[in-house]
Amino acid sequence: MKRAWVANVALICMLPVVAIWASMADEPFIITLATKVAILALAGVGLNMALGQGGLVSLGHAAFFGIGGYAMGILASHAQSYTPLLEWPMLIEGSNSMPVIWLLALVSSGLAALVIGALSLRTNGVYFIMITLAFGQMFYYFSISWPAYGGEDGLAIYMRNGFPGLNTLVPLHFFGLAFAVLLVALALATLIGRSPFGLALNAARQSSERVETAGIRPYRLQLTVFVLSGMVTGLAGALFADLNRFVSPSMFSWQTSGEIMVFVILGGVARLCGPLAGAALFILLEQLLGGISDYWHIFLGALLLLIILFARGGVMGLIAGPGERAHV
Amino acid sequence: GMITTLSGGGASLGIDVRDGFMLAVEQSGNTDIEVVIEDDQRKPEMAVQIADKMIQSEKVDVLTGIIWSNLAMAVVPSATAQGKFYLSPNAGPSALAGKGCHANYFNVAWQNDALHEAAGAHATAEGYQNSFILAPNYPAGQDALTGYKRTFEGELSGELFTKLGQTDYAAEIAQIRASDADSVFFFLPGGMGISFLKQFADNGIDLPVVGPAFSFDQGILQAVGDAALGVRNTSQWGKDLDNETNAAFVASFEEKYGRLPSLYASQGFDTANLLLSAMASADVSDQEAFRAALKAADFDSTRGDFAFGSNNHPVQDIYVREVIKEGDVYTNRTLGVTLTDHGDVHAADCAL
Amino acid sequence: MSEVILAAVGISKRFDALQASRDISLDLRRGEIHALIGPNGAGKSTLIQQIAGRLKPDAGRIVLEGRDVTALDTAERARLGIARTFQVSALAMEDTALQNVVLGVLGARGGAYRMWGNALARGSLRDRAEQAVARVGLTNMATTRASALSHGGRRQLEIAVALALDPKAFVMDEPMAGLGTSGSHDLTELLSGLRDEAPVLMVEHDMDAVFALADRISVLVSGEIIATGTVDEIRANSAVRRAYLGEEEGA
Amino acid sequence: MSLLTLAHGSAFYGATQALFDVSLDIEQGEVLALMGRNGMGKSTTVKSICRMLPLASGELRFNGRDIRTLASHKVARLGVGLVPEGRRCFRTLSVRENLQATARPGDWSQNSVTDLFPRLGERLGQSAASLSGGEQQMLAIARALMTNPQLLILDEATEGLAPLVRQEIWAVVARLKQRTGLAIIVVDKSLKELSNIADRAVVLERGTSVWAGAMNDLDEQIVGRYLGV
Amino acid sequence: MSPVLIAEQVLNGVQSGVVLFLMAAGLTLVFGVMGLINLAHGSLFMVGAFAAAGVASATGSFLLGLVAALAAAAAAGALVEVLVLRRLYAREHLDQVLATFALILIFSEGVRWVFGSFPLFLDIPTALSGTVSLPGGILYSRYRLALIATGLVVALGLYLLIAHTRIGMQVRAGASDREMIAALGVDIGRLYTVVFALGAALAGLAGALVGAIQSVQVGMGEPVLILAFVVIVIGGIGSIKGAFIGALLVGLTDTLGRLFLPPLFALFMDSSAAATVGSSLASMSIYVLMAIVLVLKPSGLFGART
Ligand SMILES: Nc1ncnc2c1ncn2[C@@H]1O[C@H](COP(=O)(O)OP(=O)(O)OP(=O)(O)O)[C@@H](O)[C@H]1O
Ligand SMILES: Nc1ncnc2c1ncn2[C@@H]1O[C@H](COP(=O)(O)OP(=O)(O)OP(=O)(O)O)[C@@H](O)[C@H]1O
Ligand SMILES: [Mg+2]
Ligand SMILES: [Mg+2]
Repeated sequence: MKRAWVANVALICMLPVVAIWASMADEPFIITLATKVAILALAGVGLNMALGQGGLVSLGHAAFFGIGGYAMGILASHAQSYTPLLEWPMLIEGSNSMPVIWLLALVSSGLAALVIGALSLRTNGVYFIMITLAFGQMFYYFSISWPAYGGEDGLAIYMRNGFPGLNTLVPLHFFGLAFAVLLVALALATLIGRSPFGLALNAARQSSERVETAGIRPYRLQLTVFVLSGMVTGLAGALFADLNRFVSPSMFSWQTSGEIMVFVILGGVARLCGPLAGAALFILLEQLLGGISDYWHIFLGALLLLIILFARGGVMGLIAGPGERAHV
Repeated sequence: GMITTLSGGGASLGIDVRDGFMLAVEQSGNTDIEVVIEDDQRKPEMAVQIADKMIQSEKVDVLTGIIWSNLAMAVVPSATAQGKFYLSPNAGPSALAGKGCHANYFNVAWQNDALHEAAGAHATAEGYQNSFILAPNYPAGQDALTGYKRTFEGELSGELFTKLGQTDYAAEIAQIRASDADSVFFFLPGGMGISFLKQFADNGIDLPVVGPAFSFDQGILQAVGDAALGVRNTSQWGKDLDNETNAAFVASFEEKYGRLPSLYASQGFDTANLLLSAMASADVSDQEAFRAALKAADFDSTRGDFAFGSNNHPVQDIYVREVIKEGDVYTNRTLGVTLTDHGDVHAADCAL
Repeated sequence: MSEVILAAVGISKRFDALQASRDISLDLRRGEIHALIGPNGAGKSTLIQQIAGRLKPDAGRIVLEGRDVTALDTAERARLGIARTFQVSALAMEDTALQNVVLGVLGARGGAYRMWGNALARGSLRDRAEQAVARVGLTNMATTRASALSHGGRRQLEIAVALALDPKAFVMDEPMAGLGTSGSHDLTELLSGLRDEAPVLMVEHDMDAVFALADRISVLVSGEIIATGTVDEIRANSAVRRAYLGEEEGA
Repeated sequence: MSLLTLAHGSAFYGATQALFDVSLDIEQGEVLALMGRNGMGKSTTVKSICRMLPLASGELRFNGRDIRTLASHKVARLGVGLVPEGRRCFRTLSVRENLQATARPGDWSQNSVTDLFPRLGERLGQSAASLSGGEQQMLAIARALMTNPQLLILDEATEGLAPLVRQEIWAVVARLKQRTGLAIIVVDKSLKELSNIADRAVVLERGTSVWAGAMNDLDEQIVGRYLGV
Repeated sequence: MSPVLIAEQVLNGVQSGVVLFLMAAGLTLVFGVMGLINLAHGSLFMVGAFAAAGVASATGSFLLGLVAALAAAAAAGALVEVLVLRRLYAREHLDQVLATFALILIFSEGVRWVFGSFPLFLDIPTALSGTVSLPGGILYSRYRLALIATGLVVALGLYLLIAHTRIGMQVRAGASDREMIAALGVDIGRLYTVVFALGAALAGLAGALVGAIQSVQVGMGEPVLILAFVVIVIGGIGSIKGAFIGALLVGLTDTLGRLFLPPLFALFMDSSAAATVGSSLASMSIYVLMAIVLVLKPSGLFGART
């Protein structure tokens, strides 16, 4: 346990250290990468709530990631063109303030998670995986063909949205923001993990009958965590869109879902910093292998396979020791 | 800096653009130019990230290479806003030609509508009265149909949007058969076009088909086979265009890479030559001068005459080609010009 | 006659061609252990499941302390005080014994949706759980994971979770299953003390345990109750002997 | 020569050792009782014999042939029929399919096992998951018989059965014993029944066989000491 | 809209359903029966198509191409099963998802490495090209009719194999308790390899058959894979019958949705907008279908579990 704790702290500290070093060395691109790691890790932390604690293997989290992204895209594009988002029943203006965007991202991805979860949780196991995947695809096709917000072309936002008191165009500022959000999410995940809710949820993953006969409905527990998880991933989507100053349907694609899941598993399921370790490793591999060969996906695939087959518990499992399935 | 698609679906286009581009660079013998190439995997996020990297870390001056409109939309506005030049070797979304045009953005290929407009014009010239038109349901597809309708003077007997990435067109073909159309226009890039043509040919419908060059490109034709023979398509380039530059290009490309060049290769080649011509007369660090040098378009294009319109998009001739078989290889023969010195309608919206 | 805590009234259930419960009425009274015995496939587990809420009866009612609970689901019934244990232990195997029991307390008291605070922090939640653990004699195994407990240990733990629910009635399906002679013996003692807490409805094939524990016995054959009575009455009942006990056990 | 010999067997679950030194052997036509309190390693011994768990050391022979490293299915095909602890019927299969899936030719057929357990005959089309506990137990026994084994292993085969059926099963075991050839290893908690039926017994204590001998020689003292009665 | 057109579209729906069935059947076998979630099933589809295209263009024989597709996909399947998947049966679905995701990466780039990035050519055999006229004046592609027939034969054969043979029973038994079936004398390892190869061969067959009327290119498998998932969810995992009915439902919903939705919207919108909106919704129709089935029957139409 102690070792896991040390590993977590070291991992969390590593990111800002890298970013600050890059800032001093005038390597803005490395800060961008660090920001990307933080944001993708956030998406993974979201998924990990459902996956690690709830045992809900969702292969459709791209839906929430994308919704978060479009929350940003839609609000900001309206702000950019000075057209109201809604005139009826009340006037809603676009916005390029991050807090407002985040709120919309949280609310809309939470609602989507509520609907998708309510339907998907009627099933379990493999069905659940496939259904969430299919719902994700549904959003994907919708976003491609719906012309209002750019369809397949996506939406480009020329200026990064603002955050009170920060200049988000400075890479380090934006990194700090993303990292702070990540920290909050990690704290939240820790809090939930040891709370009564976390205990009940973990029990529901292991035996839903047990939870039921203890007077608690597993369905509700799982729906609750699914919504939370969707919200966190949605928030990550909004940040990701801001990082790229661009959203497009590819955020909804099933490969995105797969990649978020890869972060989680690569890093170690149900481990606090699993998603962070996974995202960091993934980005690192992408940068390193991408330079070696056009066919670098083969190597990535092979590496993933090796990790799954021989390093159970992911990277954090290797670093922090097998240990407990950490109550995140 | 070149951002292009080298892996995954659609990699063939990126590879052709790259090969065409590098051929020109090599032939020029110019050593001042340093090309960094990265693979965007056809993912907009990836393209944005690479652009950031090229601009921030590698400090490139000029970006190019993007194949797809959606990736261009993701990269171009922010790159030009950061004072970089972008030369498009493919993809000309209307937003970047109209309101979103930028002094540092030059399109060396075409505005997206151009080939569709040419197809419409061709159909009109052939005297077709009733066209059945179809395209995937995404912005480029919607633009395609709009473009065709802009120049086609007959009636439409049907208008269909298919799913992006759709591979089975039996349902659409049945509708075409059931309609009273006398011609078919389609815009289905990549694998979609291959599927459509094969299935269309197998269905024994005897209607003339027109389409933009994308579905009849050198790389794709071999996969379509006989089904494509005789089909008319519109393009700003053809391998048999009669000019010196082109002949030299086709010969040297074939020699170097062992395959016939495609439309995309020609565009990559032209893009590089445009860049080289500008570098010859101005220094990149002098933005004004370099911009003017680019705008002059003082290079020998594989398509013959080439000039930039007010919105930095090409003003060029568009040809009609026909698919033929040369020995074992399927390729295109140019039949003639359908639109002369064609610009685009979006230029009117451009503030430049 | 003492007060009826839990009652099944006119329960019927059919699976396709098979009538698993035929108009079954049965009551469980304060302070008693009521054993339900009967041949394999008679419909005992089916009845238990209808009482606990896992299956819906085709006809009939389940009444808990005068309240009709037929329309409620398992979780609601559990909250109202029906504590069920399973034949094959259903526990959160990766969790410790104490965590399993805390779950029961949470169910009974509410608060399963509280997302802050430590579930295992000292306080009334934990005290209550520790009491239940102590009741079944698992105190020194409290921090052992359920997966590492022996078969008998898991049985005890199931009962501790049920105890933590502060139930009105226990409903147990074959609690002795899989326990060796000595294990059965220990559990018999534990169950015997349980009846003061709340009455126990128990399905069991271990006749030694049934005869040692039961205040009353009901015999279910082919979905019907053919007899209800004290141990002696049932032993002496020739129909029960023929259908279930055989001569030897009955004697 | 013994039909089956296990000598000085030891085995592990992951890193924890469950068997330390277990020896037993059984002749054709013999009934051997494997005894011991909960968790002493009876089922683990059974699993080792069926090669569901590797033996870390020791000797394992069937009909003189070394089967220590043989795959589980090959051991079964040599003639070892298992009724596992916890029944483990194939839940998604019907009763008939459970019987047929692994049947091998021999005296036992679907007809003869349903004669033995008429209730199974009535439930042939029903899925195993919906059978009552006792019915599943009958199915597990019938399924093992349908493989026509030379050695039948019954691990807690009477668990959860009604007294009458239990008696019936013991009667069946007695009948099987009389048929020449079939050897049976029985694990059960009912000492009384075992002493009626078994020829010999092996007693396990913490993963070690501590006593072996004729059933009749099993005295009060050993019973009290090792079986906790 | 003429009845002939509608009839023809129904045939089209059935035909695309049949192709989906070939995919879904392999998936559902592997899923329901072996308890393994295999995202790389689409890659086997692709392998089949490429093998068929490669061999057909080298030998000029479509039939040889089909044989090659079956063989290559089965071999790839068996290889993957032996090297990777058999270590994952006991693992959580999560590990399986990730491992097979990794396999997709390897397969896709591997095929691109071998065959290059350009689409390959595979044509309909001349004997089956062109159309036939069916009763009622319907002109229908001969090849597509042959597809329907192939699918029906495979469906029947599979159903019999799984539901009514001992092999089928053993495979299903293995799904519910792998260790136990081995202890009763069945070489479950080999059986699973065979089943997996069979599922792979079906996917390869589908790939080859479809490759003749579509483009054979890298990444062609994943869209079909996701549709096959939808089919399985609708039909119920592990049920060949469910896969069949589900596939037909999805095929028909998709085809007819594309046919009817745009004109439906044209009733109250202008035709261009109706075409856009209608086809947007049509592309989601099968997911809506899936959601409806789920609400009514969470374990699919023919699923065993609840
Ligand atoms: N879902 C179901 N579908 C069909 N039949 C069922 C179902 N559930 C149970 N049965 C049948 O109903 C009968 C009663 O089963 P039940 O499990 O209640 O028996 P039981 O009395 O508990 O037996 P045992 O003592 O052996 O556990 C059995 O014959 C069983 O096969
Ligand atoms: N899968 C397992 N993993 C780890 N330990 C195990 C496992 N199965 C059994 N054990 C341990 O091995 C020891 C022997 O168990 P085994 O099941 O062989 O006992 P048994 O004599 O059959 O007992 P019972 O009468 O309860 O069936 C026990 O301490 C048990 O906890
Ligand atoms: Mg029962
Ligand atoms: Mg045992």
